[in-house]
Amino acid sequence: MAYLTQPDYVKYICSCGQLKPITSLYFCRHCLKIRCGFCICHEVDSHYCANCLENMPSSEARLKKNRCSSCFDCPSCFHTLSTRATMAQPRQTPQDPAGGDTKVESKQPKKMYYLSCFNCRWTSRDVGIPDQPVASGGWPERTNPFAARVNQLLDYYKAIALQEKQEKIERERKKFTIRGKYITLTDKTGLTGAMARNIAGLPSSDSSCSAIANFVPSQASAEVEELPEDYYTKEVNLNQITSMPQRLASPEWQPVSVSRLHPLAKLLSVKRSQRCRVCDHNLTKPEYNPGSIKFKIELLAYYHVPEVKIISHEPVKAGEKTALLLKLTNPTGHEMQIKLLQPEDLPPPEEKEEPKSIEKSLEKSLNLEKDTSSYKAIEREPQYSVTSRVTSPPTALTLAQRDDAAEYDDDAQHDTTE
Amino acid sequence: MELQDTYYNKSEYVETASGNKVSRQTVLCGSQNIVLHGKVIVQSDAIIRGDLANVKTGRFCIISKGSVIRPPFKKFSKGVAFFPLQMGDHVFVGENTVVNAAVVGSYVYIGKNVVIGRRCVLKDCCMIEDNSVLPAETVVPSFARYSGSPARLITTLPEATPDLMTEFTKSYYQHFLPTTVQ
Amino acid sequence: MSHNIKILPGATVCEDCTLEGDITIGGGTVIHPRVTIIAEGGPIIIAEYCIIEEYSTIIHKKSDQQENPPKPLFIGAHNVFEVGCKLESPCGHIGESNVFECRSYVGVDVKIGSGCVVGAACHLTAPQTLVDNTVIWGSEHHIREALEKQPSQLLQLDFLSKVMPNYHRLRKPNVHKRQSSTRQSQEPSPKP
Amino acid sequence: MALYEGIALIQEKQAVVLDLGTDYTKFGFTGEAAPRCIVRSEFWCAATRRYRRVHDYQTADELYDNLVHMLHLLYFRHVLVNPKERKVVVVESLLTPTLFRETLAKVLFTHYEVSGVVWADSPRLCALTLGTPVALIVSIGAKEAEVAAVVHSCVVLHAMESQPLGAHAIHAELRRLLDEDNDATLDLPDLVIEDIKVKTCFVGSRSRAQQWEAARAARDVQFACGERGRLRVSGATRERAAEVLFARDNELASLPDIVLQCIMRCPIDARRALAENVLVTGGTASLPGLRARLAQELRHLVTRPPYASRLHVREFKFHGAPAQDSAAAWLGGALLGAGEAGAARATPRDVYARARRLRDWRERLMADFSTVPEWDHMAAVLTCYVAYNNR
Repeated sequence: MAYLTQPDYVKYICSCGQLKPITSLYFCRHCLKIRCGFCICHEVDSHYCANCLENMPSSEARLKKNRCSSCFDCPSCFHTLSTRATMAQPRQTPQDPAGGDTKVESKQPKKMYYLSCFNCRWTSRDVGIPDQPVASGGWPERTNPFAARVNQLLDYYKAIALQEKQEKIERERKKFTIRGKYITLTDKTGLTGAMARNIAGLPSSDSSCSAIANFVPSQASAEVEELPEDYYTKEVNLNQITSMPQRLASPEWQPVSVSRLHPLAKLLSVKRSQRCRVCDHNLTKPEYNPGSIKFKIELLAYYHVPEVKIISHEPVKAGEKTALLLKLTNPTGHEMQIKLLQPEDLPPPEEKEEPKSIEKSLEKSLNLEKDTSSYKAIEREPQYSVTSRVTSPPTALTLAQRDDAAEYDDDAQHDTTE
Repeated sequence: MELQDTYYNKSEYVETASGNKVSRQTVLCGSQNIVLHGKVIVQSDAIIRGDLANVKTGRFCIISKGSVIRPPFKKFSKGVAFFPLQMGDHVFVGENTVVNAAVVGSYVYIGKNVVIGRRCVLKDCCMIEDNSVLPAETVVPSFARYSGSPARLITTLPEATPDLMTEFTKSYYQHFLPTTVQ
Repeated sequence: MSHNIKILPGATVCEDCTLEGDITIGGGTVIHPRVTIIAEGGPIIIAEYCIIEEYSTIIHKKSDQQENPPKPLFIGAHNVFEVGCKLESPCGHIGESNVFECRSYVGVDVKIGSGCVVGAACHLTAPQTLVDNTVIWGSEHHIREALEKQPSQLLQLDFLSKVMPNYHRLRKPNVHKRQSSTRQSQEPSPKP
Repeated sequence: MALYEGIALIQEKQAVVLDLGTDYTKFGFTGEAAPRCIVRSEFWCAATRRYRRVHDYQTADELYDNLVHMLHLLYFRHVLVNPKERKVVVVESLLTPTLFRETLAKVLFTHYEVSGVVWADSPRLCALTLGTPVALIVSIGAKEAEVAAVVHSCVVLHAMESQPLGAHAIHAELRRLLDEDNDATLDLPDLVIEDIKVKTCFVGSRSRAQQWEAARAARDVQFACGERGRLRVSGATRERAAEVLFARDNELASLPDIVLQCIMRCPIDARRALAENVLVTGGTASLPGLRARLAQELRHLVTRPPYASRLHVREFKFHGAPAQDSAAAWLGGALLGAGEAGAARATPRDVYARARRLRDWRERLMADFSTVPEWDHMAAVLTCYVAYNNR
């Protein structure tokens, strides 16, 4: 846990050149290389709601705009809203004519539900949303005020694009008509165009024409809404004006007044799986269940690469030798040979790999597939500043395999340098 | 960095058969309702309110100085009920932290000066940073790292968190030693 | 320091508390263990049906411009002081049905109306007045006005006053009649 | 052949639209009326334990890392789709630094391996949301105010005007005025300044600004500001913070000035149409009273030298985009990408992989128009319906 609460003292060089602590590294079993979050490919695995911890199939998630259907966030402070029940004495509504048999039931108090925030005490009653008879949902939904106009615009531009395409087809066909007789025949009956559209599943040209014909460009007006005269003298109630985060939380409406805040359907979260870019194998794949912390595949460096910890060190003084005590742990089930080297003794990245990968990438890019050469671009030289030099013991160390039998495996080797 | 040894006064702490180390300077109300599942450390001035409802912790939990573990209540139309508070294995609760949660999963790290609101659910493998405030009824999903007041998801935890937490609580327990010479 | 602690019947006060000075605790109020109430600058009167949870601290601070006899710190009914909150006040008046959430801090020059919520870990140090139904939350001290008053905790008090005697040693009520109106005339408490 | 291409494009997944602003990022899907999220352009930096702004960078590598983190946040926290599967429509200003564009392209293509990117400039996208052949886009963003004339789907490049008159200018002025109001160097964080601006500031009318001493001052506001206690925001401050946009000096670089200059530099036959099709957009445009004031200033200044003699335009008309102010350019992107036309204009990944660089509009300008498919297409879309309108 020290990795989470302390700065990263020991960093490893990833195969892409990034310096990362061991906890954020992966180990690709197929390439036998260390990978990090920067040089692997992240993928959305499954959608779930972080509040009710229910999975949602991705098709449904897309349909619901990645929002949970039963959980809501507070529009005022963004904390999760809780559903609260009250016993409501049903109001006498004489103006409700269509309630013949409901009136009989409404003698007893009914359970009504409203949404309430435990953090800032906002409730759905604050903005006049009526209480609901069912606990889950049924909350009024709002539509984007511009939806209709945007759809018009969309239809219009689609129609134009279509028309243009057809003109292009027409032009090309005209070129052909000189040569072929059959086509001229069908052309006279006007079949090809309609057929082509049918095959393509495109709307018939009439509708696209009407979309163009009925389109009205935006009308400019000379009048601009001015501030009302009392705006200057009016007392400002800061509690009634929304803040920027409150506005932007609902991009469609961006309410200015607190009274227009509406519960925000909770945004879903995703479980991610991660993939090695070079060999396309999965490095991690979580289990489907949102509450589970297990992984189907979990190729972490933490389980494969010796862990180095600093046990103690003395303050470094110029020109003097100080002691540095390191602890190396072997997490694998195999014995491990370790040799400490100076930075300049590091073997350069294998040159042999280089031509091979280019060849491969050429081959792949010809197939219009994933192009590995592009990913080369993000490799960098590792950057570290050296202010001191560690004299390492010249002998190779042997780390025994992990001893699962011992409850506390504390018997990793210690090594001192002077 | 490796954990440093923490020393305690031998006369202050009671060690049970299952390896729990509990300071005498704590307030364990309704101790018959408190179950510590072994190798749990409860440090001085911590309060565990077993009188309100049952409190259960797993193995290798650390409850630091001045923290308050308090089962949450919920109001119903007919009265108030205090819910039992369950805590998984390998949980760390920092100093002066108030835990009003309903469930704290395993491998959870709660920093110091944190307030965990009523009926929160902390799933396995999550971390609440120091000085955060988790409002009532928050659900913290697995591998989430929350911070701030009110606490928000800031980033995710590494996949190896269960192992890191296990190692951390175990080595904390190992390094929690009685003062030898006095 | 003169200890003059008056506990009215129906109050549940744990023995494991630090109570110093002239303190009156109203009926129906529940004081959990490890609470510190220090009336060094003048008497503290806690009205009925308050809940004061563990590690809460209420201090009536001494100040230079103190009146003689010192004004009491009056804490209205139905206030909830959650775990670890701290209230420091030289004089003043805390309304009714307020909630002081966990680890909140209310400083010297803060006046609090009724139905307010001081959010968890909010430190109110600057001089200010909270009007009724103010809610403050978060590290940035966001403020809003609640529509409704904070719901009363009578049900919880009911439960606590039944359960706590089974587990805790309690201080016995020592006043058997309501006499909060006469108590003003008691001897001034400040120590030299 | 062409038909089957069309089918493939229709069945393709919705593209995403990215408008990576200086302060706020708008991100969402094409064909939708509003972005899915508008978030601050910043991400949590674990090393420094604070939020880091995407636009804070010294080197290209730093920017690359920032963009990787930001896009990760957008894809996996907000929009929840796999980057690989979708094309991206990037909404950009015409004045985006080349380094930024190139790095963004590199991040999208090599890091996120998106299948294609459409680069679209904000003025034309804003014009798309109106559907008019001619539009004058006044976009007031975080850093700069840009005025661009869009005539038949082409931006009149030599007439484009830009001045650092955006939200940041207002923030700096507000900061100064608040220090004066409270007699202290407050050194408030940006977010607080923004909050004060959003909640209290407004733009007064021209007549008020003219005789502003005489006008009855607006109400003071006591702004509760966390542990700092209450700040005094005087009525004058509320009104004058945004006055920097209209402050004129010899350089004639105020907001109305650059609007007029832009019109003046446009072809003479387009000027009247431009003035009658003004769209004021960008986040800062939502400041109460800004539009009205701009209209008043324009109508007044156009009768004064140096404009009176050279610009025979007397009428100004204003459009309202079918979107919130901050999302107008984004909406244009969503409209553009929704049609198959948008997808066809995308720079595919393999093309980028070969060339490793983007075409800049300056290059396009030099090139023969008909050889650049993107340009050609956009022009075609609009000329086509211009022809229709003239029918």
